[in-house]
Amino acid sequence: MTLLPSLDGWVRVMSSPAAVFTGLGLGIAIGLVSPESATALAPYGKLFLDLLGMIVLPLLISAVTVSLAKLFETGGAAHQVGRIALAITACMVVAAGIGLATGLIVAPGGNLAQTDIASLGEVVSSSEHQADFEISIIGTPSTAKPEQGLARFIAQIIPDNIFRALSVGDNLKVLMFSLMFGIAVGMTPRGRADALTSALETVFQSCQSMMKGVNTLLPLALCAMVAPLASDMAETPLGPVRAMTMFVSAQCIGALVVFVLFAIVIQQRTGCGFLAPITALREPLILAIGTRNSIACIPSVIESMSSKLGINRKDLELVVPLGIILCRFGPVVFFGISTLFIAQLYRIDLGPSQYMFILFASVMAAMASSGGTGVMTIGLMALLCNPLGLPFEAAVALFLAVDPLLDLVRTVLNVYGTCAVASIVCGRESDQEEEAPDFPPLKSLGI
Amino acid sequence: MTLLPSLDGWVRVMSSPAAVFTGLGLGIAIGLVSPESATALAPYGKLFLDLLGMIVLPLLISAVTVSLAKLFETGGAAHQVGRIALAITACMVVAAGIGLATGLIVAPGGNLAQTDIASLGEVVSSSEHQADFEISIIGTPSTAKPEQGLARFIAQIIPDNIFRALSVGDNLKVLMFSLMFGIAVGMTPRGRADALTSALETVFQSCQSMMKGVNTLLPLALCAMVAPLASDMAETPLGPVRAMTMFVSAQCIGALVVFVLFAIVIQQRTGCGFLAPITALREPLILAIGTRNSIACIPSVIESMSSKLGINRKDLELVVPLGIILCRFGPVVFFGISTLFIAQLYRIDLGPSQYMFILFASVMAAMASSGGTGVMTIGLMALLCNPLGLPFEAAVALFLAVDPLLDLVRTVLNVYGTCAVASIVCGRESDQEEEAPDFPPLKSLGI
Amino acid sequence: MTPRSGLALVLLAVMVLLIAVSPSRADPPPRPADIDRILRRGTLIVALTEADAPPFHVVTDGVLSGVDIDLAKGLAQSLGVAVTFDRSARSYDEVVETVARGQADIAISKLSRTLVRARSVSFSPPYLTLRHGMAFNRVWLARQMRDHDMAEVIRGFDGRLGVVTKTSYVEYARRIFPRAEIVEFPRWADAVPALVKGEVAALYRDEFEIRRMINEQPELALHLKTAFLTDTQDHLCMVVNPRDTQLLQLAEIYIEDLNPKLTVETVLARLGKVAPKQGDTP
Amino acid sequence: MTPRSGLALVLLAVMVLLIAVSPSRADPPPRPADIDRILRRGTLIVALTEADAPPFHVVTDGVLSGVDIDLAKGLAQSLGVAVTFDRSARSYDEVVETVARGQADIAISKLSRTLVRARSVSFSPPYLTLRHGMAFNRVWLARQMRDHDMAEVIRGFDGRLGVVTKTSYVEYARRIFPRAEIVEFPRWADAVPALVKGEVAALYRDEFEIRRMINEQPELALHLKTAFLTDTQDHLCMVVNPRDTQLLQLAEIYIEDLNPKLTVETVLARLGKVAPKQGDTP
Repeated sequence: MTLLPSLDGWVRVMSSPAAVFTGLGLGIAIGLVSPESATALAPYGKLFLDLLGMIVLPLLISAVTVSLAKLFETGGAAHQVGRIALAITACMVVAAGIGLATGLIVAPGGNLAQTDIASLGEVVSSSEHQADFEISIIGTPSTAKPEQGLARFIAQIIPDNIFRALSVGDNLKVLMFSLMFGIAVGMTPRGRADALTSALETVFQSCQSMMKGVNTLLPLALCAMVAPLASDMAETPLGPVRAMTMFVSAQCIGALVVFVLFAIVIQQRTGCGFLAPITALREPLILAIGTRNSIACIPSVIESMSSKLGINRKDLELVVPLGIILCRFGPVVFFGISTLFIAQLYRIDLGPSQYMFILFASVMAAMASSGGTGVMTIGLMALLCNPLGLPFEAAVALFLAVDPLLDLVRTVLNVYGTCAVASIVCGRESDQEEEAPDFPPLKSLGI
Repeated sequence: MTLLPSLDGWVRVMSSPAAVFTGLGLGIAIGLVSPESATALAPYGKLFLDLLGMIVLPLLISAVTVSLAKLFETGGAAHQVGRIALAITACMVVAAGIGLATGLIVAPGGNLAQTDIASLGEVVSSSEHQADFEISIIGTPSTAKPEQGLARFIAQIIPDNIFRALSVGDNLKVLMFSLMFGIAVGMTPRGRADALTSALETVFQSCQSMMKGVNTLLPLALCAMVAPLASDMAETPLGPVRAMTMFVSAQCIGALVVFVLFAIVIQQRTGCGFLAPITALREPLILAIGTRNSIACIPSVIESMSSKLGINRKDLELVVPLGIILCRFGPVVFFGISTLFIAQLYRIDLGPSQYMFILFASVMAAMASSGGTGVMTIGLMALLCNPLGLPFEAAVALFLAVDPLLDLVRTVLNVYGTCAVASIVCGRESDQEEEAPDFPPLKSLGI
Repeated sequence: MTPRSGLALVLLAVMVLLIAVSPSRADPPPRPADIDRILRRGTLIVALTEADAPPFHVVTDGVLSGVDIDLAKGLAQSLGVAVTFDRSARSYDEVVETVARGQADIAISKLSRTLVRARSVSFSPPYLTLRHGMAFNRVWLARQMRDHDMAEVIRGFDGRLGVVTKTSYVEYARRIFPRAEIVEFPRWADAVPALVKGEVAALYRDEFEIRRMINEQPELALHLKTAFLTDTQDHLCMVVNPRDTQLLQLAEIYIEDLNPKLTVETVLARLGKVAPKQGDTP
Repeated sequence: MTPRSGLALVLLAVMVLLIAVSPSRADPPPRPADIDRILRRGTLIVALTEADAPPFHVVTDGVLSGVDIDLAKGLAQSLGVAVTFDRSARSYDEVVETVARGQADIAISKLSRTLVRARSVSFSPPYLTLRHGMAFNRVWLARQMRDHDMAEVIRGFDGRLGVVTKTSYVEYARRIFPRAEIVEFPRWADAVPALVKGEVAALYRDEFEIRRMINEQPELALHLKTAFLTDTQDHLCMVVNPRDTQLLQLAEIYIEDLNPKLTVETVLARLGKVAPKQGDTP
């Protein structure tokens, strides 16, 4: 009995922005003052991410399957699904266009001084990612040619074994299976699927509860995650970042333009106040910055958009998980600007058809980067640069040098973009909330 | 129709203790008389264990999730969970203390004659586990330091992907997820989770039925498993075992003390007859000896304790799976005695603070050994010996030489300890069984 | 002193005397002529090129140092004699001639083992083995790699290939890359800018010099991609006069027992110390 | 018979006649001096140390046997001569001198290849290569490994390191473990108990002797942990006089063609046969 108020208080305290910022500040302070403690803290930050990772897949499956099943049960599904697909595609292409335009206008790789180019070269040659290429001159020709382009992209989406996809955590494949399975469940005769959908719904609710519970640890985890980052930052020379100033600025400008556009979209669609698109979504944005893991933000996005912006919760439960995985606005902007940066750096002129290629290939590559790490995302530059004959290998070392920062920008853009897409395709909350909140105050449990 | 009486009879015959002892005796006889047949039988024993292994994970998830969900739904959960945790911890610490005391009093490694030490040395040098250590004197220093202590322990418990934990069979991680998931399900509004819990309950009941069905094969499997063991035992020289006589005796004495203590606890809590704690639990104990797999004993423990000792079945369904995984009384006693054995062997004096460390580290190491094999359990000696600066490498070879026997002792202690913990925290069966028996006679199935 | 130890001392003295008197043990065993010559002279004469070749032998602040110098000193030390350097030779071939004429005992001067030189002198086992290396213009390479993988591009190389004139790489290039258009540069320093500008698609030289280029001008890494041919070799050996067989054996054992062995990496690391950011000399 | 084959027969007969008449072909070809000397003498003189060194050369029941003896017999057999053993040398260095003076044809006597010896004699390729080995006191090691891993402990070794005096390992220890406190023992048999008692943290010797210790006293395995240094080498070679180049070549080919090769394991296995449970001699 004495335990409970403190537990309830714990949840309230840890969920407050003050706690989050305290954790952040404390982490930075520890990282700068005592690098040893920061290193000792690192495993605990990883534990927090592990906990989130544990919940992601059941959440994803249950959310998508249940939402789709209900959608197909109540009819109007094809129309709705079409709208979602159209909105996602349109937003992705617009983001790609903005990225491309930013790259052209800012021209981060053009007109670099000779000293800048020299310092870029030093970054490349000191990068550990530039392995020696060794080859025997008398060798058997390589037989297997890697699949490229569309076939490879599709192979990345379709699972051949859903259980393997689950156990290796392949989000795209799991999403694909959930989509197909959800539609199939929705098409069974009315009432027959109730046991399954309500069971899956409970799984979804439970996963959301678990994720909210885990997220009360965010201030502590932020401290543990930021401390080693801060000590690393303090120790590493600023050289690479300074040399890449133009590139990082271009990326930030592109991301900012897209961000502002999304804010306007959200404001227009929800009819809220001028700053509301940011203040209402403060919580998921902080989560995105803190965890750099967009999937961890799903419950927070649903909660914030439904309670603060009045979006229909049922719709959100389908659109947000889908959007978090497919709306890769961050990578789209990144790919567009990065490809132009490489072309400008090596003074290779591109024609209109090549710009069109970059536009669409960056959308594809961005979707293929779903669920991968920052390093993997950068590796997908090959999909764009190889067909254009751009030398991307040296540039990859440059991008990696500034990736901790850009990864952050990309995650924020992914989460915020999902909010924008959700505000476009989801309905308003017309009737009053008829259900109890997902995460009831502990007192109501009668403990 | 003609098939049925024979099938029913089969179940009755094979479940009888007479059949079990016949299988055991036959296995030993085959092993001693015809080693070739024993070798040929070995794969069938493994098949039996595989069948058990197949059922373990679904059983674990469904049992823990359902029980916890119900507990939290009906209230009083925190209190109950606190009691279980307290009981398990207390029992573990008591067992660790007994192990430590046995090690101190029996002193298996102290006052060994020079000839004994010489024969121990011969066991070590003939062990295949003592690989040559080879090192290049001019080498790059290893950079990555393995995580140690608490962070590593927690990392072993928290899954980063529940499906991977399932596919590699990581019991501790699955248990952790089930615990969190069960609580989250229990916290969803009343009535909402019924579909899920009743589905999971069916899974649990089915797994129990399957396990009982598989266990009717126990007499045959015992024969197949014991035969190769007997032939091995008959062939291997007794040298190592004789040299380790003192150590094995100490282990057995420690285990026996803990066993008797548990028997007294069970008798006191259930108020049964003097020999009842052993006769009533005869079946799970035989299973533990036969399979050396404590998880395979879960249904048998639940059945025996509820039907013969009158413990509440609902409570058992939560406590027994938890206990089987967390109550590692066997390893706890083993670690305590083994650590002291090493210290005595090398004449290293330990102080009070070091004994305290052994007490708690052996509890941690024992829990970390959950789900591992005997060899892995012995490997965890590093967790105790490394911080104390005890040389355990040579001793590991000694322990491995006598592990087939000690593994048996440990399994029995784990299962029996779980029974004791269950008798402490579970209520008595107050009302009549209102549900159908788990394994209805086949005739009633209308076949 | 106990009586016992006194007795032991007397016995020892007697034994020493006996050994000293015994005629067969008194004579030192005859020494091979070449070792005898060096020991009598009390110094090992080592031939080097007149020009510096960092980090193998280079004069910094009036002090001669480098990998070759360390090897020479170590060898002399194991003979128990001093070391004298003969830097009169103006080219690598002249160093070989110095030894062939008997003017120096041994040559340790970044000398490649070649069949022509092997006509007149004996080679020790290699103390450093280099592979052949290439540096590609990244833009040219990326164009090629639209349709081919890197291994195909190298094995079927048909672009303009830059080499330094009058080095063995001119001949290697003709043999290994028959489809390439070979462009000869008088000096390495001319070849590098041509590669950066894309006037040649690749340069071809030994592994060490390719790595040295990137080490000294890291800014080139943006424009150049290096590759090393694993099944080609360029052996750096010591050279002795063919009649000095005992000295050759000493050099053999000395090189074989070197620990740690010399590697391209360790030698490159010395470059930073001996000759920081020095210009390229071919 | 065709006319063609008839012609061939006649030609053959003429050729045979020519060969038979030709004076230069009638004489046996001149033999190298060293081989000639051995063949004339009809016996190969092999130098060994006076003291036994099991299992390399050891007298059991009045019969000389061991690895070195087998090699000597095999070599003599391949020359088609008998074998005589010269066991007058009282130390390993004296064995080398015996050969340098020409008193024996070859020395096969567990001789390590060293640069000092290489001044006066020629070494064959090694017939057995040992690595350096260490034996640690397990208690000491466990204390160190609280904070460091095994590799760190060995590379930064700073405890008391036991070696046998007047062996090459005294010098190796100084070079490879500069931070160690080096403790010299007159005999190996004194060093082992000191290690078990923890008076020194580790012993340092060649791989073979370290293994032999554990093999002969398996009970030590409880107290000692062995480690072998992969990048260190101790070559056991045959020794010939530098002028006997033809004999050196024979030895080279003989060792290269040995099948199966000698390994530490096979030599250790012989130990059981030749000298079961014999005490340690340094």
